[in-house]
Amino acid sequence: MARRIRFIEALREGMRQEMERDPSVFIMGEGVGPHGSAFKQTDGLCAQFGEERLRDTPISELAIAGTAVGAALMGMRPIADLMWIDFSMLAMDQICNQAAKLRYISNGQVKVPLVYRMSTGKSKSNAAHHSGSFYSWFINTPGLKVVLPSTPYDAKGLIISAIRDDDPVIYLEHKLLFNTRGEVPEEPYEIPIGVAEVKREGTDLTIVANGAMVGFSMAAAEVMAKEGVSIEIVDPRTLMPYDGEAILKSVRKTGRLLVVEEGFRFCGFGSEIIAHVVENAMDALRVPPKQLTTMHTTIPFSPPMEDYVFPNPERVVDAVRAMLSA
Amino acid sequence: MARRIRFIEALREGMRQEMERDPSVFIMGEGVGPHGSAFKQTDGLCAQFGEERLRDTPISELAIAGTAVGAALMGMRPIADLMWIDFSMLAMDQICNQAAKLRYISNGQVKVPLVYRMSTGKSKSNAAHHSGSFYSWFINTPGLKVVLPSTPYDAKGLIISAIRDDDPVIYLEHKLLFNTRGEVPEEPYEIPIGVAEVKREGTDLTIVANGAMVGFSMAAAEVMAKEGVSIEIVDPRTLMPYDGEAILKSVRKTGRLLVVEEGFRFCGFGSEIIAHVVENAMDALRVPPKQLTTMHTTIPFSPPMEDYVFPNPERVVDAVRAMLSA
Amino acid sequence: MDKATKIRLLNTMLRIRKAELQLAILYKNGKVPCAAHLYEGQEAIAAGVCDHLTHNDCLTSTHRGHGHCIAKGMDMKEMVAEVCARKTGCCGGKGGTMHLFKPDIGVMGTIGIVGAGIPIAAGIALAMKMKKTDYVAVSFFGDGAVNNGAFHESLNLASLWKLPVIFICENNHYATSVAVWRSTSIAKIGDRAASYDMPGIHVDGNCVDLVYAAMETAVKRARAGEGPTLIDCETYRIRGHYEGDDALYRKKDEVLEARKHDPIEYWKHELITEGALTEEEFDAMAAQADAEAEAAGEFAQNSPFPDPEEALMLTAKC
Amino acid sequence: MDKATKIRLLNTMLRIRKAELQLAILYKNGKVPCAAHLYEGQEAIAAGVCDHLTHNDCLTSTHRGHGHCIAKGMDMKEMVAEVCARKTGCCGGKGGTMHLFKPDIGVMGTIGIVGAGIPIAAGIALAMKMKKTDYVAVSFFGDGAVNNGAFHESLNLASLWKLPVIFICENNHYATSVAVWRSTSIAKIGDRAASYDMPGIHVDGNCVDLVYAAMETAVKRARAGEGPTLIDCETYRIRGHYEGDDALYRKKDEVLEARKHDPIEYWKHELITEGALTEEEFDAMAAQADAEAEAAGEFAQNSPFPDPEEALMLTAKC
Ligand SMILES: Cc1ncc(C[n+]2csc(CCOP(=O)(O)OP(=O)(O)O)c2C)c(N)n1
Ligand SMILES: Cc1ncc(C[n+]2csc(CCOP(=O)(O)OP(=O)(O)O)c2C)c(N)n1
Ligand SMILES: [Mg+2]
Ligand SMILES: [Mg+2]
Repeated sequence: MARRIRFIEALREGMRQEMERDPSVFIMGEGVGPHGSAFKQTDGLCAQFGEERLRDTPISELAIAGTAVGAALMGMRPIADLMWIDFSMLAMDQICNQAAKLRYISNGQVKVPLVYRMSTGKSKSNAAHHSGSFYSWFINTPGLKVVLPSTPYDAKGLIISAIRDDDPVIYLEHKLLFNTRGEVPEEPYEIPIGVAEVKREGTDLTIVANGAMVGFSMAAAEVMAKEGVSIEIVDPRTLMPYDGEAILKSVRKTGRLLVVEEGFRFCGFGSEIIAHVVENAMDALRVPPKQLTTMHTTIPFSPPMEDYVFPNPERVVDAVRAMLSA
Repeated sequence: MARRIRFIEALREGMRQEMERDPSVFIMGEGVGPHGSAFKQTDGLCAQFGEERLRDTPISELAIAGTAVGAALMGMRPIADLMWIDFSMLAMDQICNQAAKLRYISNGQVKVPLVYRMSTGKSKSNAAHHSGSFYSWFINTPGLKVVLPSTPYDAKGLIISAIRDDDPVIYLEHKLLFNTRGEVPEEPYEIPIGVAEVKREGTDLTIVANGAMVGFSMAAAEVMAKEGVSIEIVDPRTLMPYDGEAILKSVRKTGRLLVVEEGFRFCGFGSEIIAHVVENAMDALRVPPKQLTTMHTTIPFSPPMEDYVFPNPERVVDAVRAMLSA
Repeated sequence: MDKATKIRLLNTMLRIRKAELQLAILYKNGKVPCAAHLYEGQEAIAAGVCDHLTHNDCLTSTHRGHGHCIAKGMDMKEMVAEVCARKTGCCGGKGGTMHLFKPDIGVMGTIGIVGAGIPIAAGIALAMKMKKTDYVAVSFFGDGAVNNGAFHESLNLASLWKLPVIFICENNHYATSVAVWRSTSIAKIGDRAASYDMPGIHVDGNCVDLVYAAMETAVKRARAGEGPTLIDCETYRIRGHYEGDDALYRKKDEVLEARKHDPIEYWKHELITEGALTEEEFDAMAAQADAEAEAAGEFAQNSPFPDPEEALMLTAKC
Repeated sequence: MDKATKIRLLNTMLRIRKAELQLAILYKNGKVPCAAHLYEGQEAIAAGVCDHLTHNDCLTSTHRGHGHCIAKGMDMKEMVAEVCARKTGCCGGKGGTMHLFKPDIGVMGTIGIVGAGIPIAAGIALAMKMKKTDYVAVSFFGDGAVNNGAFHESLNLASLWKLPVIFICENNHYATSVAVWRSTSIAKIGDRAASYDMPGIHVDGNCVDLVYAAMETAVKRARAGEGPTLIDCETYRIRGHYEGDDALYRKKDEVLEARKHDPIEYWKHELITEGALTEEEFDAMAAQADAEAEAAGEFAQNSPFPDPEEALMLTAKC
């Protein structure tokens, strides 16, 4: 009878097991130490590994990201917690100009095995500076890998793979998922970076969804199932490099594509997936592909407005209905 | 008989005329003063307007961008020169978290009328840290407008519109275009933000190209014309908000879409335009749309490798041929 | 300092205190949709600094900015309503607790990104200077911000350009769970002013008279075109980082000790001993501030929420 | 300092000088595909600093990093070939003049973004410390970098964590066209160390013996686990910012005056007066350095360019 734990516990267990296995793994960030991080992601780890390997830092995002690069160049495997993805804007140079590029520039003489962890997405009235989902910027940057788990199982497998990867990996943690529960094996395991998972099989329409949008889409699929509509849900899990084949395979089967994601629309992940599919399998599409994203606006604070601008299960249902009646 | 001047002279004239017209306009950045900027964009302006309005700054990109925000909140109209787009990574928080959002957050009580100028794209072996084209990040950010002129005429009209706009505008200057010549009226004029221009009329295939890619595409169109192929070239000029209607109109006429742009492919402008077209006019497409972008790699230094990874006229021709024989 | 000023400072502190306690209750009752960062115990800084400012002078502030807004003259109703996400809030519910604006009285924004308000304040001061006014800009920030690049770049630029800006560091000894000694390599933050050839003043931030005096010097300097000043105000964060933060990372006695140095108690005692105030007068002022805060809470709760569609106003259409 | 060291320092300076002059010629002859930032006149800093380092110690550097690489032990051929974009360069032509790497001798990168090497050096030092070695990291940067947030955040963190890193500021009085007094609010950059409770040493960067002595103290401190040091080396940028920069933004006499304080001439004169060197020996050393530089130029020009397809090696496939 398999164990069910919370997403945050699975993430923590993955980090703990890697730190036990490999002394070069350490964690740095604002409050990751005795306090156990903003969302308690590292709760208890400082007690086990000490402050040398759970390093509280000043509010110096650029130096946090850059120090991680330097340590990685020397064979350490830092995990730098940048808290909210929003704060990574202060560290973009070290993430996208340095970490992403040094292995290439040096002609492979160095590698940069590090993980940048960031919480992403909607929460409760986090407002304009704490609700970001702009991971498309990282997807756009050669040299970076980007993962976004949607289940506790994926959270553990992907953090372990990210830590073991020799390139910099952006590990995104969706705030709405921290307390969701699921089956998670006790032992360490990897989920290969770049491999999608079909979270639900179906025949009439393919939804490509990531992070918290997977759950929204599953809920929508339930609703549609009652109406006899069979939806397939593909969760890329890795956003870069994404599993283009798995997506094409599903679309070739269903003939319909809806992308549900929380980033903004313009130059976002939704547009990318749609472009990938039409460039490679346009003839498989029976109706024009669609995307459901967060509306193109700064995120408002007040709940009625905040709820209005983000995707939700009802909107997914509406989008599916519109495509089927097209 | 109309006057022909260089792109950089047109840009400079636009800034000069706005500074003459409006005392609230000023320019700040590294070396914009007596030296006249890295590419001589402000040559002579300091002599005319003085160091109070052409402010040399320290190498403090974050403070440059943030100081511009503060000045704009008070009704000034700063033009902040961030030199290479690559350096804007150090200023992302002020550009994308502050400048882009304050008007919205404040519920319209403040506006942020400023221009961030950045040089972009390939030059001669500028290598990994001076060859960026990641304007898709700005396109992805609600609250920002993004323009990229391809001719001296557009350079002058767009800088004037950008300065007069009440929202923050990212004004991109392609390094390969600075010395290109074209007809430019003496008097000030605006080019409306958000309006594309058909740079060449055609019937068989639509190329959406921006910046230096417009010239490459024009050259390719000449070659194809000799083979009896008629290519239409649409230059969005404004990348955000882009002129979706103009693009659809052209594609509905030609039935074929090729996007040629210098950013990277994943979550880039090419994917965005393709998604826009298939979501709104898939049935108009006779063959799958394609995009030609810079290859997904850190930019190498050595000319043979550098030339290999960027788009060029020959590649445009190859892409067009491939689509026509599809 | 004349008597009227002394009383006004006390009143400002009381009004901030009562507003924050009102928000604590509203939070408990689920009327505040997200964790709020309250200012209790730091009131002397907002009061002592803002008393020198007119509506033409501007400030930028932080995630812990309610007190600064009130001290600068924001209607308590508008502030509380915004924190409660109502249409009647100073930003119509778009901003929220970390994003308060009221430009016509010089509140140019409380900002959710640590340090981000500092260069913006420098830019405001640049505009004031270029427009040849004698207005000043003030940037409030915490001890956590002084290790961020924004602090360094802005102070250098402000000093270089002799901008009329005053940098107010509120060292309340914590940045979330991180004690200041864990994050800051220097004992006295004010000493960092020397790196910019700028005056640095260190004061007990719980003594409003000392804050007031330091600010007086700094404002005079700024208005005279002599440039910026860094004022390092030492205080203590009485509450958790945000409402709901158990703050187990620090000792109870540390907090109890700090509570003994309450800025309102200090000033009340000063004024009573020198005969500028009676217990009765104090109680009356406190009661009035209480009533104002209650009314603000009522106002907020009776205000409508914004319509969902308002979210798309002001957004560049594409 | 023993005689061997004195001679070695001179030789290192000469080799750097000759390599740079060789590159100036190659640039004129169109063999360097982009503007290069040459190090002429600052050789004493690279020589005096790196003489204290072994291959286990690491450095990060800047767009003006050729000299640092040579001083750290990089083969001149590999450096010149990289700047000339050849397959035989230290980065196979991928990096170029602003991106030189040779990790096995501790060259962890010259970096094109001003200031970006500073936190990376701090991170290298963190790894050295966590691995319980007594190795040190060195970060070279210019006066232009000291007003960037990366400088501030990194020095604070390095001091806080007592990291074995030495920060070498080369104040050559210009950042592109911007004179240091136009960009930096403090006269002596070394004084900024005080903001981080860190020793700051100011030396004449054109006197290799003084740089050497300052570095000796700093390295000892770092290896002993006592933490970082900031060494402020005052020098002058003899050439334009890059080859081809007419540098009209400064007075001719200023440059002529600076040329009088040539670091090689200074050291040569010192050694000759104290009898550690003869004119003949100097000329022989200079000739040998010349020959090495010529050979490096030959090697580069006779080396093949990389194949275009090599551009896609090492790139995550999608
Ligand atoms: C750039 C950035 N990094 C991290 C955070 C998360 N955060 C919010 S408040 C805070 C602590 C701020 O401490 P301090 O500046 O001392 O202000 P205080 O909370 O003590 O008033 C942190 C780390 C943020 N908002 N912005
Ligand atoms: C972050 C950043 N901003 C601007 C530039 C453009 N730039 C290249 S070198 C340079 C001047 C650097 O001056 P300094 O640090 O003193 O070094 P020096 O050239 O004098 O050796 C500038 C502004 C850059 N490369 N990186
Ligand atoms: Mg604090
Ligand atoms: Mg310099």
